[in-house]
Amino acid sequence: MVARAAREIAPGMVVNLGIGLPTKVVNHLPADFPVCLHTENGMTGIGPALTPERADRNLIDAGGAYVTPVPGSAYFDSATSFAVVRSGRLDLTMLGAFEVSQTGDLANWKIPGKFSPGAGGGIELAQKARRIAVLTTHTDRAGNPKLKQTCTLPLSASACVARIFTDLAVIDVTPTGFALVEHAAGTSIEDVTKATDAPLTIPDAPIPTF
Amino acid sequence: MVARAAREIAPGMVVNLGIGLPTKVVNHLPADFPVCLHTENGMTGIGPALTPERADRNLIDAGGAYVTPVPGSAYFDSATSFAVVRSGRLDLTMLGAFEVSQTGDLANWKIPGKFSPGAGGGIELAQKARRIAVLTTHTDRAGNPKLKQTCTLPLSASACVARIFTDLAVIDVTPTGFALVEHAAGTSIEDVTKATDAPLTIPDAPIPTF
Amino acid sequence: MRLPDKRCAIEAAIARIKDGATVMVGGFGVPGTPMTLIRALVAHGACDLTLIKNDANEPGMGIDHLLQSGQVKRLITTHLGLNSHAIGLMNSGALEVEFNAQGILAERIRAGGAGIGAILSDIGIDTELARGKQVVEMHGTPYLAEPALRADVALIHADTADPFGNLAYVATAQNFNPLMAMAAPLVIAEAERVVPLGALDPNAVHTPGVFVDHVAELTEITEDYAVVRR
Amino acid sequence: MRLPDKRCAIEAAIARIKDGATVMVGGFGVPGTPMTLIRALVAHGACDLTLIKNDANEPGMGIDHLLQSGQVKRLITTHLGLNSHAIGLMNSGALEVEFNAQGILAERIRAGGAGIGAILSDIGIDTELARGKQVVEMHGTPYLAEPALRADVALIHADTADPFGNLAYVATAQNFNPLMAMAAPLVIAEAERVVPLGALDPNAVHTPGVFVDHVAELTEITEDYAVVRR
Repeated sequence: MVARAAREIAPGMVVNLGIGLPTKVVNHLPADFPVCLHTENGMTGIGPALTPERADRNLIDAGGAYVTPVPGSAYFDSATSFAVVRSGRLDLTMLGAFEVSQTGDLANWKIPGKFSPGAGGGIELAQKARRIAVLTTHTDRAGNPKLKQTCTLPLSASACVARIFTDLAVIDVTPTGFALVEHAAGTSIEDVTKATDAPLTIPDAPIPTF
Repeated sequence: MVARAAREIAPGMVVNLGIGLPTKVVNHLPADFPVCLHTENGMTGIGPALTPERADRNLIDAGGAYVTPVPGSAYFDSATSFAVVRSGRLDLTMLGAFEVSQTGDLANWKIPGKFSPGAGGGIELAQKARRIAVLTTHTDRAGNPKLKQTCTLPLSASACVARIFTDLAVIDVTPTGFALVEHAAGTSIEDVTKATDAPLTIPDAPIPTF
Repeated sequence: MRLPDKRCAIEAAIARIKDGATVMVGGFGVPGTPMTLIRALVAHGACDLTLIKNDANEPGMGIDHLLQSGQVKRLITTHLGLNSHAIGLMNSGALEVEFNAQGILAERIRAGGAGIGAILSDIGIDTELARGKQVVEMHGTPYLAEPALRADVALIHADTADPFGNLAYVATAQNFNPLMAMAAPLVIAEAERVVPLGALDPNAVHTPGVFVDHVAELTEITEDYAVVRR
Repeated sequence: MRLPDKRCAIEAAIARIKDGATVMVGGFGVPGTPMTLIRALVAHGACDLTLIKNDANEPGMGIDHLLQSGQVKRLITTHLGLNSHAIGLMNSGALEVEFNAQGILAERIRAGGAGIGAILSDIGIDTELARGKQVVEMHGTPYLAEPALRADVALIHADTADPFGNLAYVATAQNFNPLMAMAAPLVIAEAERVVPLGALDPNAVHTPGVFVDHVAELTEITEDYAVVRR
């Protein structure tokens, strides 16, 4: 699924990869792929992550991982960093999710009573990137669907998600709800439907696998 | 009067000198005087002005004069430049004036129908510097007083002026109106009173001359 | 991963400017004014333009060429004191002018670049600059709502650029350039020098290339950029 | 004219912080966190503090020392995910926490430094972050009024400084430092290196010294600043 999500990145894009699974997308991009990776703590042009032994103590990404620059990197303050996001210069962000609704609402920052570390930069990424993709397991650890008719958790942003990449499928959020785009090799369409807690439109055409 | 105004600058101050007469104040500061001069177009640490022959084409002050840096100068954008002014980091500004009222209102940017080039940075300097001094001839070219009971021209800012330096006198704006502080050598107190279109408090104590 | 290359011929970049466009132009006096991009915009001929620029340069210089050619309908600015020609056009009604306090123009442009809707400020609240502005009370204090300014295009002059569009300015040629370079969906930068990717210290970048669409190296520093002898 | 010298011993500068003060602290994770100033504030002992910082560092690091010592009453922040100790204090009611969206915290601090009253933003307008915030309608669009944030003191970490207080940061140690360095009437900067006046390129200055009150050279880059091995 991570490799599949990497193909969502078009040449020339400015992309922010959220903490967790999305960060791994970078490992599936060709070495000379023309792309600009952005991180909230004030950098464009992120290169590969580093082990602590080789790390620069002043160079981390927003998740705290030690990273490298690429030729042409730039560093800037936190206000400028979010100016990139809010002013429409971020072409794509890939975020994790607790829940995604069939209208594209995203909940990914708070589970009342259990997990409330603060929203960090997630609200602005979800609300203002030009395209929001979600990268998540199709169900949570207890097997409950994350794709739902409506979100029950506090929202990060409403009607923001365009596409969802899971271990089972690639699903678009359309004006009429979830629509299957691809399914994982070894997973049936029925498996995907069963693991999704909302109607799933299945196109008439053959569904590719990934 | 310019030399007298220069003594208003205390060691360590951050000062903006307006276009015209105030700019000349700098010529009366000792070479090693500890002061930081600010200009609206994005510089702190202004040194002496330069002739065109020796000028750097990229280094002007807000009036368009070519200037030099001093050791420790900094350049910054126009938003940061006015952040200095509005956030209270500008200890003193000296400005020119068309009119000053006895309550400290300042009019120095517009004469309706005759002169309206725009306010530039003057409004913010007049409203937000921690101390506003005016440096002006006591009367206009036609001999009309510039110090008045009320301003007739559009204001730059209300109740902002603390002290006025003219060719005739140094005058403070106090809660009870204009008060004479010093008068020019060769100018009588009566001369000052006559050239001022508002009541002028004369202290009982001897009035120094400059 | 490598960063995209945004080098472009000036004419091709300027050709994207349409009639009726709003165009931000960097510079405060001569320093930082993109003289070559302005000349190209005159040659291109797009008209009914709204310009946003701190000042109107001086007669026969910078954006005065666009005023002379009649391409400008409206000017949002702070001070025209050095351009009697622009003041004449304003007084005759041939040019619509909106004056802003200088730091407020800077903040409105920055707000546009930062993707915020407006700032609340008390600058000019006692003056005629407050006329017609929305007043917002917050914790009992009145403020003027100063709406964010964005443009269709921003024309930028930098000292040094790299092919990704990272920009560095020198001396007082910085001024409005870094703010305007964030506040338009089409940002065109001329640079006195374009250096290879990696040759600009990432800590010395004033405008991250992520905001810039096209970058062109000047082939000549013309007399337009020279010291003015008044 | 020469620029004033603002070099100062850390203890003397920190001694100016009073009980009940609001203190901004730079840094995003370890980079840019003024570890030595924080240690000095712990030693100084001022209490009932309100801290404004992007994050709470990690347990046993940075401002967590101030949480451990009980000097902090309130924390204005964006994310505590890496500090379970801070989350524990919050959940037990021992620490009052105000969460902001990260870029909005940055803009509120910047607004404080820029001397504007508030920004109007639509960030989080559909979420619980909008609760209790003043809504301002402009041209038919609703925005949240996000008031400017200022502090009594800002604690800053820079890479290089000069005696006037001009500061330059490196890599991602920049983050909130340049914003906070404008947003308090008392700004104290620690720097890894203090170079003579004139040795910092005026074009490479990130924070003009005009905003800075005290600058101190670090005598040692302690383990506090080192790469974290989780």
